[in-house]
Amino acid sequence: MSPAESLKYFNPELIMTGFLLLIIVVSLWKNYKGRRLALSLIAFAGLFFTSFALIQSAGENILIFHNLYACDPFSRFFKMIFLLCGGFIVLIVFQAREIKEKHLGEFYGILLSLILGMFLLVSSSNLLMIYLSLEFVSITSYVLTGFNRNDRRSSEAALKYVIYGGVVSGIMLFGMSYFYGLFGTLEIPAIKKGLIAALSTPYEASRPGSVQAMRLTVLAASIFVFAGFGYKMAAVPFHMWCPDVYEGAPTPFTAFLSIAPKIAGLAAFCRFLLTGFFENISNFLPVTEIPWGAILGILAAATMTLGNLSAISQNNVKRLLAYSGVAHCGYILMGLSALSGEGLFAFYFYSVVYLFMNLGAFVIVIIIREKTGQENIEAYKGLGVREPFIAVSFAVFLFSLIGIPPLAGFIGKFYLFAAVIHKAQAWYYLLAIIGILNSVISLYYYARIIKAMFIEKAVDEQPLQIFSFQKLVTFVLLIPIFIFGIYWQPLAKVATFLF
Amino acid sequence: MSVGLSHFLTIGAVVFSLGLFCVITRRNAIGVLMGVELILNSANINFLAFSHFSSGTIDGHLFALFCIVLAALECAVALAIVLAVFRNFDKVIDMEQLTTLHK
Amino acid sequence: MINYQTTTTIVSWVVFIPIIGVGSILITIGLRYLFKIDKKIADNLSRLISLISTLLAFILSLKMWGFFETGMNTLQFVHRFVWIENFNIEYFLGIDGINIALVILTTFITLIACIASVPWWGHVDDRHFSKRMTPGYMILLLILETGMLGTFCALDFFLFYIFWEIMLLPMYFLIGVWGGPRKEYAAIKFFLYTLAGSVLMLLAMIAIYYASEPFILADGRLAHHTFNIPALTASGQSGLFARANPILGFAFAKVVWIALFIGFAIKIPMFPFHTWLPDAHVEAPTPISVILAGILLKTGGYGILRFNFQLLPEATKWAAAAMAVFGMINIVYAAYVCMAQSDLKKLIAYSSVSHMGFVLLGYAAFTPQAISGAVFQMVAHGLISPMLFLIAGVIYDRAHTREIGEFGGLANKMPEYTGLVGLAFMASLGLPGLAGFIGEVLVFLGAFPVYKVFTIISATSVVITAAYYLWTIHRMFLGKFNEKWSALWDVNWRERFTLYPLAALIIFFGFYPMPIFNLISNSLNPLISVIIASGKLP
Amino acid sequence: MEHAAFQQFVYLFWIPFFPLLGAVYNGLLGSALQRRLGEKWIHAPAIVFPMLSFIITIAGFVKLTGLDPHSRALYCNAWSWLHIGNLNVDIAFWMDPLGAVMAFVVTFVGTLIHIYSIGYMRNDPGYWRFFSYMNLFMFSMLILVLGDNFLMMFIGWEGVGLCSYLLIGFWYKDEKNAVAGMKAFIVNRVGDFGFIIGVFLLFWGLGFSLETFDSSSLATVTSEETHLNSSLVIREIEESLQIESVHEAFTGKKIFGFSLVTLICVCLFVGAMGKSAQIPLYVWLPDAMAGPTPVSALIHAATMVTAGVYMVARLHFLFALSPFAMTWVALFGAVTALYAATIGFFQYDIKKVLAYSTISQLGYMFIGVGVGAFSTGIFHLMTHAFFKGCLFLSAGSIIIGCHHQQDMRKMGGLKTYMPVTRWAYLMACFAIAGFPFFSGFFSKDEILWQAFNSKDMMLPGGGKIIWLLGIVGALCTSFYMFRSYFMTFTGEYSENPHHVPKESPKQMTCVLVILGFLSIFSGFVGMPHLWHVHNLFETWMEPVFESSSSLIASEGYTHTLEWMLMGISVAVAIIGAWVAGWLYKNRENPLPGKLLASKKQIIRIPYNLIYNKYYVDEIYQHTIVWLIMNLRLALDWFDRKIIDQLVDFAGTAGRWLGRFAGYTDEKGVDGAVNATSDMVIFSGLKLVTIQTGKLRNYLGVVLAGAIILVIANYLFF
Repeated sequence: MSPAESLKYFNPELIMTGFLLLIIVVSLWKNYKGRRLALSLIAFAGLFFTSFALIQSAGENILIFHNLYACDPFSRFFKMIFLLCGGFIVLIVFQAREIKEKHLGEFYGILLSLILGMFLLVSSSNLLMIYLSLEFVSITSYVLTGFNRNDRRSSEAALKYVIYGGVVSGIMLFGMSYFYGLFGTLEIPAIKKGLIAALSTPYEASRPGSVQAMRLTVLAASIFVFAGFGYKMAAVPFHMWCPDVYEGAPTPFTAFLSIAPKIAGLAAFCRFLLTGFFENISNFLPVTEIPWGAILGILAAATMTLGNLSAISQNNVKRLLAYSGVAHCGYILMGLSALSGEGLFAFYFYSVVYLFMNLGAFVIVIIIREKTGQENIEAYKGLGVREPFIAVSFAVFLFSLIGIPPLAGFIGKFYLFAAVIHKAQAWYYLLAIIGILNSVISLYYYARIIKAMFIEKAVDEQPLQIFSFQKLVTFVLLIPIFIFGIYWQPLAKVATFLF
Repeated sequence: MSVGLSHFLTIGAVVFSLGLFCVITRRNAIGVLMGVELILNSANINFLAFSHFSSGTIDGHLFALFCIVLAALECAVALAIVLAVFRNFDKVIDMEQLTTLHK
Repeated sequence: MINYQTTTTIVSWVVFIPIIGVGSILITIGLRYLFKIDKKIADNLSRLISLISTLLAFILSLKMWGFFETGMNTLQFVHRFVWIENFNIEYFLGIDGINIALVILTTFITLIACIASVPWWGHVDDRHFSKRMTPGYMILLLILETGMLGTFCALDFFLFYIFWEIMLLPMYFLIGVWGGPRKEYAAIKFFLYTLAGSVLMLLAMIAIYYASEPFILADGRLAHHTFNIPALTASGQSGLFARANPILGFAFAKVVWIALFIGFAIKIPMFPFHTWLPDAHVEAPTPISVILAGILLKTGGYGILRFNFQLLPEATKWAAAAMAVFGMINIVYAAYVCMAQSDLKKLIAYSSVSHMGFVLLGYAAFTPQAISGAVFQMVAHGLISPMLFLIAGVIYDRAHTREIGEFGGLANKMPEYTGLVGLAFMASLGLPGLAGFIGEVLVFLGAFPVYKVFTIISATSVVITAAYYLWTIHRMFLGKFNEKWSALWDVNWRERFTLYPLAALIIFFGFYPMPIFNLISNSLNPLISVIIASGKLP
Repeated sequence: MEHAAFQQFVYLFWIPFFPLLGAVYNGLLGSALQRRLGEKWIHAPAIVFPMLSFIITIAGFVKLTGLDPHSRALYCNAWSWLHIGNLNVDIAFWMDPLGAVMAFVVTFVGTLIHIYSIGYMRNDPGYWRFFSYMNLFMFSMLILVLGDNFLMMFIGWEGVGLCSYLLIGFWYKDEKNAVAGMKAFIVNRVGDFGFIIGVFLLFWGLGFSLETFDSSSLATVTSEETHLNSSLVIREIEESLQIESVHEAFTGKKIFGFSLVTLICVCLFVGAMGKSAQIPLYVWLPDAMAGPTPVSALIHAATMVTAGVYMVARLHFLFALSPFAMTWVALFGAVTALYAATIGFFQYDIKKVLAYSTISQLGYMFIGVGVGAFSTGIFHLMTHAFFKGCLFLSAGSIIIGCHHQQDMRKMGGLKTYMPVTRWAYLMACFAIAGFPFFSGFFSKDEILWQAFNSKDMMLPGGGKIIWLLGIVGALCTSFYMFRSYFMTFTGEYSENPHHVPKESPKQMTCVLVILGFLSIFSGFVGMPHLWHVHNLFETWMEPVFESSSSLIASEGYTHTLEWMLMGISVAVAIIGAWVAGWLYKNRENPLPGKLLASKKQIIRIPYNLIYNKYYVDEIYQHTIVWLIMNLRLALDWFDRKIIDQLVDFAGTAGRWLGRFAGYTDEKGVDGAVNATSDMVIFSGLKLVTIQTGKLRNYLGVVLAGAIILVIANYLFF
């Protein structure tokens, strides 16, 4: 489809860019009274109108810009998630003192561009497009990580993030080059045809020794490309940057970083995997004999276990939530390793639930960090007495992260386990057992915070003055945890709509 | 014998591993950035080689062009951050000492 | 297979009245902040609300008992509609012979616990648990009651699992926040043990779901798989799970049976998993250990009946001997450990472990007497152990210590209390004419022909139980009066309101247990006949 | 099973429930009444209720005599108790001649003792508690005696155990009494363990073959067939055993290598041993004397201890089926009789003497029922209730008279101060020793004759050994009884002269007179056939035991031999009395003092042995009790250290490894959870250390991870 006609399918992204520029312009006017409110309103409006445009374009399923960019329900679902997450972050940042008044404009501008980058990443079906959007997302997140210019930890985190991201995207690029070399094209569907041709019998007969070489290069190239996605979703071998960056970056951004880019990485990898290596999205017949199920399974087990084990001995709540994020990425990978319809459905469902749980937890961490200035568990001692509402909602978010039934976290985990057990192979049962052991281990370190809040005595008893708006945001985040825990049929219907 | 695809690929691989080696061993932040640039350029070599030899399309060239732009972009951002680190850690950009965030 | 449709919604009312109570307590908290009501009034208000809601639930359950036709063996008071079509999950509550007795026991014991956690009548100092954060305490208590009632009434496996875990949270906080000195350790240990068990059950549930046959949901849609327990029971009894493909190389039915059994055995508690019970009891406040011993242990026993026995008859038959062995170990081992305890509450906790061992032994021998005896033992123990813990609570509120050795000759200072303790201890050691004896003798009678040696060894526990109870009475109540306790006062009205109803019921069911047997026997007997008739596992 | 055949007698229900009303009345209102209105309000109802049930028993007696012998029974079904599967048990009462006699003994002696205890327990603070427990005891004993099935009998069985515990430990302020009460209950409980196993064996043994029983065999048997024979109602078992087929099948069955019938009877007899204080389980009775004397009289002499004899008599049809069981019972009875009698020699506490004499007399009753003379055994039980009751009550009045003095050495010459007690005591001594024409003579002599005459004993020489043991026992009995008489009543009262012992008040002495009268003349009811006189008691009990009479065989010796044996037993009684008189009358004879002081081993060893009651208590203490006490400590340690720590063992290993790896303990692990998660915590600690903060390591991990993935995939797939 030629770029001219395909522009009209592209308008959510266009609206987003429009608002992006508007914010930058508005941020030029300094020091008038309602500046913070105005900027936040514009940012929120931008997100709102984009989502409005997105809903308008429901139902389309076409490749635009010479099948460089896919406008399909899959990408729309995740775009909606990014908008939702962005919206909440804007609400949080509106009153977070961590982001100072005068830099607010830049923060919103870069944040919106980050969301735009993720829009592109999720719906790109061309290797070049993937690389460009991945770089777009990474660079904007380097900048946001180092946003507090005069904070040592923030700049150190940014430095590590830059170099780590650079190397890993370099590796990914290297892998892509081989894919291009082998199949001479950048579109993923075309690569699939090349794969079928390369690894099917007639081709082998003509050049005997080459099948082994071909399999090795394809394998190496796909693992290198996976490195790029793995780094974004913080899967095990590529997760080392995660704790340092989460601790260093400003907390509102850490909240965003722990949700949206992770889900974007997973979604992009899903698209790359399913369109590149499988017949079609419904019957999951593998094109090559690369055992993606086993690879993902091993990665999932490693990610879960390492994430949970490392989180146990953490005292800094942000680092603890970082490792818990790694662990949750492991759970999602477990779902994906099932490589079945239920697996994908579980991924979509869990990403929405994970959004609300993690956001809720980070909102509380931000509030406590602002009021007490500390991030370790001692700051939470006796919170149950000082601020019952905050303590109870934090407990609800943590119990949902553990996966205790009346809350949404359990339903998400239930779908993941259902997908794995439905495969009914010995190997997958083992993975399920590792999964449940991990959720028991996760109980321990989440319960340490809950124990500190409710059971231990507070240092000083007087309540913290928390803005009612922040309490409102917490309450708004609490509602979906309960609703999706009790009656999650609408969300299930939205998620099934996809495939 | 003339210079074929395999020669370019080997050069690409060599540059890639040199880049990796440079990133891992260098103590100075700027040196590490150089390593990163090397890795990105090795991918460019591959793209150009493949574009010229195996598939006749110009996608490879296109990709290389974009990579160069992005490498520059990344370099700019990275240097800005190194500058911030330089200012915050009172003139230290030695990677070994930047370990305030650990465990 | 009858496709049950909703008949009445009384069961939903019974299950969710406590939640209405929780709502109204939240409103009072809201009002307290708005209108600055003084703390004491707000606390009393929340106590009143929880008393009313538990009383209402109890009255409704009695009404249910009234309308329950003992003759038929089908589900009654069914309330069913499709909850989540996406995963064929239904909201399905129903009452039949197995859970009617336990539902009524739950509402009654929660009412007793509610009365016991109200500090009226009798001087209670401010550090006492019933004075701290009362609205929170009452909310958690009511949520706990809903969890328990839901667990007993749920007939959809998923709904059962959700209620099963809802019980977990309030209990963790109740022990953790209002508990004794080592409350954190006891609370987290309880949470870890039970969660480990229930996640194991989660996997078994999903495996059963995917092995189940297609079934028509409440709204007429055909579902490929189902969580509906009556449907699963029918397919289980037709040998579906025995034929299902093996898990990790072992027979499907065996692996699933063991997974479910471990989940329930932790709650019973069975021998190797029982170490959480003494800690939880010692640290929990009195009304909470009343509920913990009175009802929470029965959810394990009920679960085995409803899931292991009904869904997997062949595997039950295969594992019967193992169940009998563990039952016997529970009985004899816990009896001996009881003798070595110096803390009164720990002694009662271990005696609960010993008495729940009877339930396991009763289950293992598939004779009508054994299984009716086991279910009756659960009901009788559900009456006796709350009385025992209330007694421990009475002495702890006065002397702030539970060391048996420190007391002596209390009989002349607190005669009425000694009488009640005597009655409770005699009931617990199985004196004929009291409820404890009926359960014990029926389990022994039923299990004797099938497991002769195990029953005889378990019967020796009769002597050991008598020994440690009498020795406790001797050390605490008889002999020279220990002047240190001259300030103790006898039983006050709050304690009387909780102890006398229990004592009356224990005596009544000791002499006339037929009302309970009429309820339970005609749905247990077909259950056993199916298990006996089931074939061999591969 | 149609009940119409038996005479419906609704008032049977009220015999046990009147005392229960009394117990509840005193139990709830007693303490208030005693404080406000005085003791009259307590003992009045406490006596009226047992008297009412006595009157109903007499009415039952009269009704029974009216019925023809073969269906002479009254039945009353109160309500259905347990109906599950093939177990059908009701709260039902059944009075046949045996039940009537037992009910008569219990109610009559019980009422008398209640009247007696008004005087004995006057202005005791626990007055109301005493009468409430006594009434509760009457209720449990009547349930035991009149219950028509085993579970009812078991309610009574444990009920009387409970009441004996409460009454022995009545004066609980004194540590010794409390321990005695606890000991009684636990030893009874051991007996009950045997009883309950016997009941299970019987219940299942009747309907099914226990060897091959498994859960399915219950389902295969059709319902009405099992209903026929496996039941707990005693008379139904008796009827079903009359049927030839069931009889053959039942006697043929085997279990654990023994014949089923024998095992049932032995287990049931273990229960009897516990309750009636026979050889291994008698240790609690002497300590039970710590209770007030009316308690010892009622419970530990007249009624409760005889429950074992009643049970064996009630199950005569079972015991008759197995000669081994009969021999077992008779032998235990005989050995206990002799053994307890010897201990009586050197006891100085008057109540201990009577306690050992009770054990010995119970031995005689078991000889009676053991050799098959069931009615004679019951007859001795009745007469024993009278004269032993009289002995204990007179001992009580002595104790009251001498101001709570129980040691016989400190008494003497009481015959002048307490004439009525003395004559009652003397008459009872004559009766128990077996002087002719006294009640003891008729019942004990008849037992010895039946023992001598019985053929079923599997001992060499049949019943002769039993008879011999019995005769020697009789000698010792008469010796220690008269020794106690002479030591207390003859000689002069040497104790502190200023308060002289005085006769007990009227209520106590009139009871003594009644019992003394009965211990003399109650024998005439059951005179031996030898004298060609109509034996009333025999004919009255005959219909009850007729079903087993065919199985009991007797030698059929001539009358002359019977006369000779009667002569021997009279001679033995007289010799015993004379020797006692010679040694202990008026304390003139120095011989007993010299014997005590002598150092010679041949006297010292037997004396110490008998005086310390053959060290049986100490043996039990050092074997069974020591074993249980140490086992409980071992298991508790096991539970705390192994099971709990097993879960935590990983934790301790984790901490140890942490220390070993130079990682100080308190920094990371806060030890809140000792579950396996401690090991998990430790591994968490180790994993986190690779997060060194140096970027170099991070990228190293990336590279390593990528390479491992590629190689693993290539190799394995």
